[in-house]
Amino acid sequence: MSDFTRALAANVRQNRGFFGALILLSVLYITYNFMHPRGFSTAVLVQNANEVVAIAFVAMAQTLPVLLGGLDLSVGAVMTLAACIASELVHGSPAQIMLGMVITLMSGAAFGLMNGLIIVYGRLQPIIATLATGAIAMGLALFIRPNPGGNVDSDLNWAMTNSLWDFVDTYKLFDPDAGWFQPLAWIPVPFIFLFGIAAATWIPFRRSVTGRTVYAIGSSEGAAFMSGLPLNRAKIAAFTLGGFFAACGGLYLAIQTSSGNADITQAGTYTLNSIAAVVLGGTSLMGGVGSAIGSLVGALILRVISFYFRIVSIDPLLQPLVEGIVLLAAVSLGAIRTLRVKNRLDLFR
Amino acid sequence: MTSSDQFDQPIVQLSGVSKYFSGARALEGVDFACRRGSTHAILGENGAGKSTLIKIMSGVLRPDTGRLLVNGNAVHFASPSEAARAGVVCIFQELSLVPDLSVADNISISDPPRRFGMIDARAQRRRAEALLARIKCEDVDPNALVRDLSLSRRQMVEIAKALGKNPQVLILDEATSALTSRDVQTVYDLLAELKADNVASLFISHRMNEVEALCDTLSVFRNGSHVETFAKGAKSDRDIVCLMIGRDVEAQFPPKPAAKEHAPCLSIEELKWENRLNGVNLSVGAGEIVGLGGLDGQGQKELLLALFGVLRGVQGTVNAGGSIDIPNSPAASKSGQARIALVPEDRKTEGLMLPMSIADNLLAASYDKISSGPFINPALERQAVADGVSKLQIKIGQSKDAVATLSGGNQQKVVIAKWLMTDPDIILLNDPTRGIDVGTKQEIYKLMRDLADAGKAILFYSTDYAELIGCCDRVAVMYDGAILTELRGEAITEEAIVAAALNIDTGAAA
Amino acid sequence: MLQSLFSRISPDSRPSVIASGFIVVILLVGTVYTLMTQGTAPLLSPNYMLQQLQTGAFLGIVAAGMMMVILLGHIDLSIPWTLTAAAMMATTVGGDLAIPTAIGVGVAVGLANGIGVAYLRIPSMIFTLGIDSVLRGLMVAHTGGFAPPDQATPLMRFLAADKVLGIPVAIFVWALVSVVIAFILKRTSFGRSVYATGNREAAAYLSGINTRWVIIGAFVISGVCAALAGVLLAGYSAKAYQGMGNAFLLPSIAAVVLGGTRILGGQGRYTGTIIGVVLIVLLNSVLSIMQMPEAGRQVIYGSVIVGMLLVYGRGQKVVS
Amino acid sequence: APAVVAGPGVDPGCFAPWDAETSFFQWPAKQGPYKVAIVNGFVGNGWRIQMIKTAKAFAEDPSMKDKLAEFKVVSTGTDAATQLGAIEDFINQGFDAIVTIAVSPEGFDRVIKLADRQDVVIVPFDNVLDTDAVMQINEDQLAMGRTWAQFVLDQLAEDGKTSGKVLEVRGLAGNSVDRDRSIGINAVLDESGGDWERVSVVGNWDDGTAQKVVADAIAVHGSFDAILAQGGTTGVVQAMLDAGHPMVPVAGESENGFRKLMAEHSAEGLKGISIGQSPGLVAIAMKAAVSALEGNVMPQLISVPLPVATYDELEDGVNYWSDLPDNFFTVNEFPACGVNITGPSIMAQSEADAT
Ligand SMILES: Nc1ncnc2c1ncn2[C@@H]1O[C@H](COP(=O)(O)OP(=O)(O)OP(=O)(O)O)[C@@H](O)[C@H]1O
Ligand SMILES: Nc1ncnc2c1ncn2[C@@H]1O[C@H](COP(=O)(O)OP(=O)(O)OP(=O)(O)O)[C@@H](O)[C@H]1O
Ligand SMILES: [Mg+2]
Ligand SMILES: [Mg+2]
Repeated sequence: MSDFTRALAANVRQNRGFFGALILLSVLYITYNFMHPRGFSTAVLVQNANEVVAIAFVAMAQTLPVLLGGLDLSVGAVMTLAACIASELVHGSPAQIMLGMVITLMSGAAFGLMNGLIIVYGRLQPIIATLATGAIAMGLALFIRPNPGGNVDSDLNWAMTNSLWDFVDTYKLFDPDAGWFQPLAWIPVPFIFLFGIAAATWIPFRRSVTGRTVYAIGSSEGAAFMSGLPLNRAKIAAFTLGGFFAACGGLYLAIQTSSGNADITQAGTYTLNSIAAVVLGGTSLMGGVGSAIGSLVGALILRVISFYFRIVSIDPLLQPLVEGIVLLAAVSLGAIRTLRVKNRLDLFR
Repeated sequence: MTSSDQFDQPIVQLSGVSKYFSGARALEGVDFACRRGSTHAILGENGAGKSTLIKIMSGVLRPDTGRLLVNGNAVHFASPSEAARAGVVCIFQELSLVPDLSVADNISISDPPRRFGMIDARAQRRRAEALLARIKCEDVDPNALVRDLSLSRRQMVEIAKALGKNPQVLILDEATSALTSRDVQTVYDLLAELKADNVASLFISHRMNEVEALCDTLSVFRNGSHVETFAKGAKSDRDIVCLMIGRDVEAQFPPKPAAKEHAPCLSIEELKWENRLNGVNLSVGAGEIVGLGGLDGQGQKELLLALFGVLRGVQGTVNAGGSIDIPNSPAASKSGQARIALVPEDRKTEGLMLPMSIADNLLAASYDKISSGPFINPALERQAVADGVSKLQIKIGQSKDAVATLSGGNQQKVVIAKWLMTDPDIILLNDPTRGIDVGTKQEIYKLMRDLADAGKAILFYSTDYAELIGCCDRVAVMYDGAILTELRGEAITEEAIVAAALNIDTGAAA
Repeated sequence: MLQSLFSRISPDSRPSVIASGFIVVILLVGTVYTLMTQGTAPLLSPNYMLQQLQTGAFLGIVAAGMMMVILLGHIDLSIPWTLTAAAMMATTVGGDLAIPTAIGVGVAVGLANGIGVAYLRIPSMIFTLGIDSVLRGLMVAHTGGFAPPDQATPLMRFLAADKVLGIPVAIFVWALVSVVIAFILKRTSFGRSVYATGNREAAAYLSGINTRWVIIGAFVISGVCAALAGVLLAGYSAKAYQGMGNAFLLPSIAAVVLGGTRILGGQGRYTGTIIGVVLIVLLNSVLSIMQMPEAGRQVIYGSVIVGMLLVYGRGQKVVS
Repeated sequence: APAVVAGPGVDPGCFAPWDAETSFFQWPAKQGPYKVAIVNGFVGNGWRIQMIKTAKAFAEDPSMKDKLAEFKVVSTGTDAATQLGAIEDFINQGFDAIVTIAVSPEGFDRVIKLADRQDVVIVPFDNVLDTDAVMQINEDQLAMGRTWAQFVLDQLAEDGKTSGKVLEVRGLAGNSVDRDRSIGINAVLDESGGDWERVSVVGNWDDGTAQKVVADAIAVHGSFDAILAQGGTTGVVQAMLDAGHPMVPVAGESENGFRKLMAEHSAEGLKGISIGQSPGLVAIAMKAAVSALEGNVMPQLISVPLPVATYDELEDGVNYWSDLPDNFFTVNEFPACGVNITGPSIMAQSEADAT
C-alpha cells in the first residue's frame, strides 16, 4: 500500500504539468456550467462533446511526434484528408459504412507511416518534413474533394453526435427507455468514441517497449540507442499512430458535418491549435515528457476557453484580442516553473 | 596460454580490426582477446581507441576490417541489444540512461517483465530494487527519474542495468570516473563476485590505483594500435605509463612550493543556498590551489556554481578581488572585479558546443578580446585560436573541425583553453581530469601549478584523492553543505581526507 | 558518380549548390511550358527575373529575420501579424514617421517574443503563436474602432515599387538587409553567440554569453525584418490591409530550411537562405504560370521540399 | 420546423424570392423581443470587420432595437466544428434566431434538425449552404460572374474586339462563391462565340496575392485585352499600373480602392464594372430573421440585387469616396429594405469617439 502511495506521489510529482492541466480544466468547465443558462444538462454536454472530438484527436496525434522531440505540421492536413476520404466513402449499407470508416482510418495511418518512413530513412527533421508532406496531404484532399460536400450517412451523423439514448434510438437496438439503460443514456456518443479510442490505443502503446522507446528517444536519443532500443521502429510507429489519431479526428469531423471540406486555413488552424493543446496538457516540446491523455485534456481546455465567448458579452471586435490574450496567458502558465528554478542550468533542459 | 582446452578459449576475440572515422584512424590492425573469469584492464591515453574498441565489441560500431569472435564464433552485432543477447554488455563512457524515465524503467529498458503483453510496472520495480540492493544502492528510489539523480548515482544505476542483462562479458568504460570511494569499493566487490562466476570484465580507467586493485591482465593501446598485453605485476607503473604515452614520465605531480601566506583573492562567508549549502566559509589566496574534497554531493558542485553566478537565491558574502557582490550570471562573473572562470562538470553538455568548430569553442568566452566594438577582428581571432591550441598542446587537425571529433581529453583541453583565454583571476575547476589519460592529467596538473605561480587563485574539486593530495596547497573537505575540515601541507593524507569526508574525528584535522 | 560529386562539395555549401541547380530546373520546366503554349520564353527575360526578385524581396527580408531565430533553434510564428501590424500602423501614422513607426512595432513585438522565450522560457513555437493572435486581435480592434488611413506614403511606394537604373528599389533594400544580416552573423560577437546559443544554450551560458540577450536580439531582428517587409508590401500594394502577412510564414520557414539552415539551430549560412527564397518564389510563380490547379500545386510544392531535403541528406549518415 | 407555404412572402421589395421556383417558409409567430446571435466564421479581413460593424450598427437602428432582447456576435474562426458548436450552443441557450456565414456549405444537417425542433430560425448569408432546408440570403454569384463578363465583352465590342486574351483572377480554391462566379464568367465567354484565349490565376480575393499573380501574368503573357477579377481588384489595377499595362476593361469587386482607381483612369481606358458582395447583407439577414420570427411568410432563398456600378456611373461621395481608405466595401446600404447604413457612416461611426 505504502508502495503504491509512494509510486503515486512520484507520479504526481513527475507529471505536475498534467495534473495542473486537469485541475485547470475542471475549474474552467464547472464554472462554465454554472454560468450557462442550461448548464449541467445533457444538451450542453452533448454539444460540448461534439465540438471537442476533432481537435482532441488532432492534439493526441501531435503528441507522438512531440514526445519524440519533434513536431508534426501535417496533422491538420492529414485530418482534412481523412475527412475528405470519409466524405466519399462513409455511406451505403452498414457494411459499406464500416468499410469506409476502416479505409479512412487506414489512410490516415498510412500517411503517418509515410511520414515516419521519410523521417527515419530520409533522416529529416520531422517539423520540416511534415511541413512538406502536409502540403501533399492537402493537395490529395483537394483532388478528392475540389469542392466541399459529400454524403455521409445521415443516421450515422445523428447517432454519433448525440447521447447514447439517441444512438440506441436511431439504430433501434433496444428500447432506449429501458430502466437499466437510464444511468447510461445521457452519455454523449462522441465521448465514448473519443475516450474509447484513446484508452484502447494509448494505454497499450504506453506500456509497450515501442511506446517506452518513443519517450526514451525524446529524452535522450543517444542513450536510447546505446540501450539497444528499437529506435526506427518506434519512430515509425509513433508517426503511424499519429496519423491514425489524426484520421480519427477527420472521420469524426466528416460524420459530424456529413461532409468533407479541403479547407487549407482550417487545416492550418487545427495544426497550430494542436501544438497549443499539447503544451497546455503538460507535454514538453523538448520531448520525452507528457502523454496523449494530457494533450486530450489540453485540447479540452482550449475549447472550454472558447465556450466562454458565447456566454459572456464581449464587443465582437475585441473578441479576437481577448482570445489572443487568454491563449497567451494560458501557455504562459508554464513560466511558473521557470520562476521556481533555483539552479539556472535547469532552465536549459 | 597455448592450451587448446575450450574453456581456455577467449570469450571475445578481435582479429585484424580497423576502424576509421572519415579517413582518420581510430583503430588499426588490432588483435585482442579476453578470457573468462579475468578482470582485464585496457589502458591508453585519450584518443588511443579504447572506447572505439569496446564499441565494436558491443555492437555500437561496426569494424571497417577484421573479425569479431565470441566463444570462437564469428559474429556481426548490428546493435547493442544483439551484443547483449550474446552476453556482451557494456557500460559506456557516455551514460546510456534515459533522463526522463524512472530508474526502474531504465534498468529494464529494452526487455521489461510483461503481463498480458504489457509492461508490468510492479515486477519491473521489484527487479530494480533487487538489482540496486545487489550493488548496495538501496537509497535510490526506483520511481525517481534518472534526471533527478547525481552523476555518481547514475553510474551506479547504469551498473545495475548492465547486471540485469546477465553478462558473460561486462565492459566498464570509465564507469567509475565519478563514483565515490564507497561505491568504488562496492564495484570492486562486485567484480570479484563476477570473476568467481567466471564472467569476464573489461575495465577502462585512467586511475592507476583502481587498475592495480582490480585487474589481473592489462592491455595497453596507443594511437589505435594494441601495444602489449601482460599480467598484473609484470611491469612497473612507470613502464606502463611509458608504454601508454610512448615516453618516460618522471613525477606525476609537479612539486609544490613551500607553504606561504597568500594574499586572499576570494573569500567566502556563510554562503547558503537552498538546503545544499549550509554556511560555507572559505578563502582562496592568489597563487594558491585549494582542493575541494568530500563525498560526492556534499555541495561542492553547488559551491562552484554559486561562485560562478549560476544559482539563484544564494545568501552570504563573497568577496572576489574586492567586489562583494555575488555575481548573478557567468557573464557577470567572468568580467567582474576579479575575473572568474569555471570548467564545468560535464564537458559534453556544459562545456562545449559539440557540432561547432574547435575555433568557435575556444573563442566562446572571449569575443570581447578579439573584437573592436561589436565587430570581430579576423586577425586577432586567428591569433587567439593558435595561441590557445599551442598553449595546451591540443591535438587537432584543423581548427575549423567540429570539436566533437576530438577525443575526450582533447575536448577537455579545449574547455580549459577557452577559459585561459579570458585571463581569469579565479579559476574554478569541477573535476577537470575526469576521464583524462595520465599524460594529459600531468599536463593539466602542471598547468594548474603554473597558473597558481602566475598569481591565480584556483579552487579545485576532484573525486580522486590522489589528485587532491598531489596538487593542492590546501584541501577543504565538505560535508553536508559546509566545510568542516581544512587540511594543509603534510596533513593532506588519504586517511585524513577520508576521515573528514565521513565526518569521523581522527584528530588529523588541521 | 553523383555521390562522388556531392562528396567534393563541402557539406555546408551543398544545400546552396543543390538549390541553385533546382532553380535552373524550375526555369527550364517553365520555359518549356511557355515555349509550348505561346512560343516565347519570357521566364528568361531580365524583366521577369527582376520582377520575381522584387516580390521575392518581401519574402527574402522576412526569411532573413526568420533565419536568425531558426539559428537559435527557435521559430517565430508571429511574423504574419507582425508584418500586418507594422504596415497598418505605418499607414495609420503616415508621413515621415510611417517607417519609423513600423520599425518600432517590429522592435516591440520582437522584444515581447524575446522576453517570453528568453525570460519566461516558454517554447517559442507557442509563445510567438500567442503573440500572433494578440496582434491579430489588436489589428481587428484597431480597424474596428474607426477607419484608419491605409495609404502607403510616397517613400514606401518608392522603396517597394519604383525602379532606379531599371532595377526595382526593393531589390536594393533586400540586398542591404542581406549584407547587414550576413555581416552580423559572420563578423560580430552577437552573430557568433547566436550560433553558440543555438548549438547548446547551457554551454553558451556557462561561457559567459548572455544568452537571454542573444535570444531577445534575434527576435527583435526577426520582428524588424517582418516590419520592414510589411512596409515594403504596403508600399507595393499602395496600402496596408488585414491579413497581408498570411502568405509569408510557411514559405519563409521553407526557404530558410531549403537554404540549408538546420531547423534545430546552430548551423546555416545566409547565402543559402537567399537561394532558398529565390527557389520558393520561382516555384510558386512557375506553378501559377502553368495554371496548375491548387491541388496539384500543393502536391508539387510539398514534393519539391521533401525531395530536395532528401537529396541534401544523401551521404551524411552520422547522427549525433 | 417552418411550414412550407404558398407565396407571396412579406415585403417582396426587400425579401425578393430567388426565382419562380423558390418555396416559402412560415414559422409559428413568437412574441418579441427576440434573442438573436450572429455566428461569424473567420475574422481578420476588412470585409468581415465591416460586416460586424454593420451588424452592430443595425442592431441599434430604431427599426431593430426594440425587437431585440439580446444580441450577440461571435467569430469562431475557420473551424467547422467550432462554428457548429457555437450555433448549437446558442440554440441551447434559448436564442430565437441565429444569423451565420457558413465556413462550409455542407455539414449543418444536425444543427438544422435541432433548430427546427425548437423553431429557432437559422439564417445563413454570404457563404450559404447547399441546402433548401433553411432560409438563406445572398446575391446571385452566378449572375455576378455573368454580368462582369457581359459588361467586359460589351466594352470590347465597342472597341471592335470580338476575340483576344482575357485574364481571370480567381478567389479561394474550393469555395463555392469562387466556383459560381467563375462558372458565370466562363459561361458568358463561351456563349459569346468569340475566340477568347483565357488565362486564369489564383488571387485568393486578396489584394497582395492578386497583385503578385497579375504582375506575373503580365510579365509572362505580355498584355491582356481585359481582366475579370473576383476580388483583390485594387491590387489587380495596381499591378497593371506598375507594369505599365495599357488600361483595359476590368471587372471587379466593390472595393473603394478599385472605384477610386477606376474614376481616375477611366479616361485612359480603364472602363470597369464594380459589383460587390456587400457586408450590408448582414442587416438584411437580421431583418429577415426577425420577420420570420414574427410569423411572416418568407422566401426560402432571398435574392439581394447586385449592386452594380460601372465606370461612367461613379460619383465621389455617392458610390465611392476618394477621401476614405481603399479597404472598405462601397456598397453597404439597401434602401428597399430600410437598411441605410452607408459605408462612410459605418467607417465614421466611432471616429468621432476616437478623435
Ligand atoms: N543532486 C543535485 N545537484 C545539484 N542541484 C540539485 C540536486 N538536486 C536538486 N538540486 C537543485 O535543487 C533544486 C530543487 O530540487 P528538487 O528536485 O527538490 O526540486 P523539485 O521540487 O522536485 O522541483 P522540480 O519539479 O522542478 O524538479 C533544483 O532546482 C535543483 O537544481
Ligand atoms: N564518432 C567519431 N567521429 C570521428 N572521430 C571519432 C569518433 N569517435 C572517435 N573518434 C576518434 O577516434 C579516436 C579514438 O577515440 P576513442 O574515443 O576510442 O578514444 P579513447 O581511447 O576512448 O579516449 P578517451 O580516453 O579520451 O575516452 C580519437 O582520435 C577520436 O577523435
Ligand atoms: Mg573513451
Ligand atoms: Mg525534482
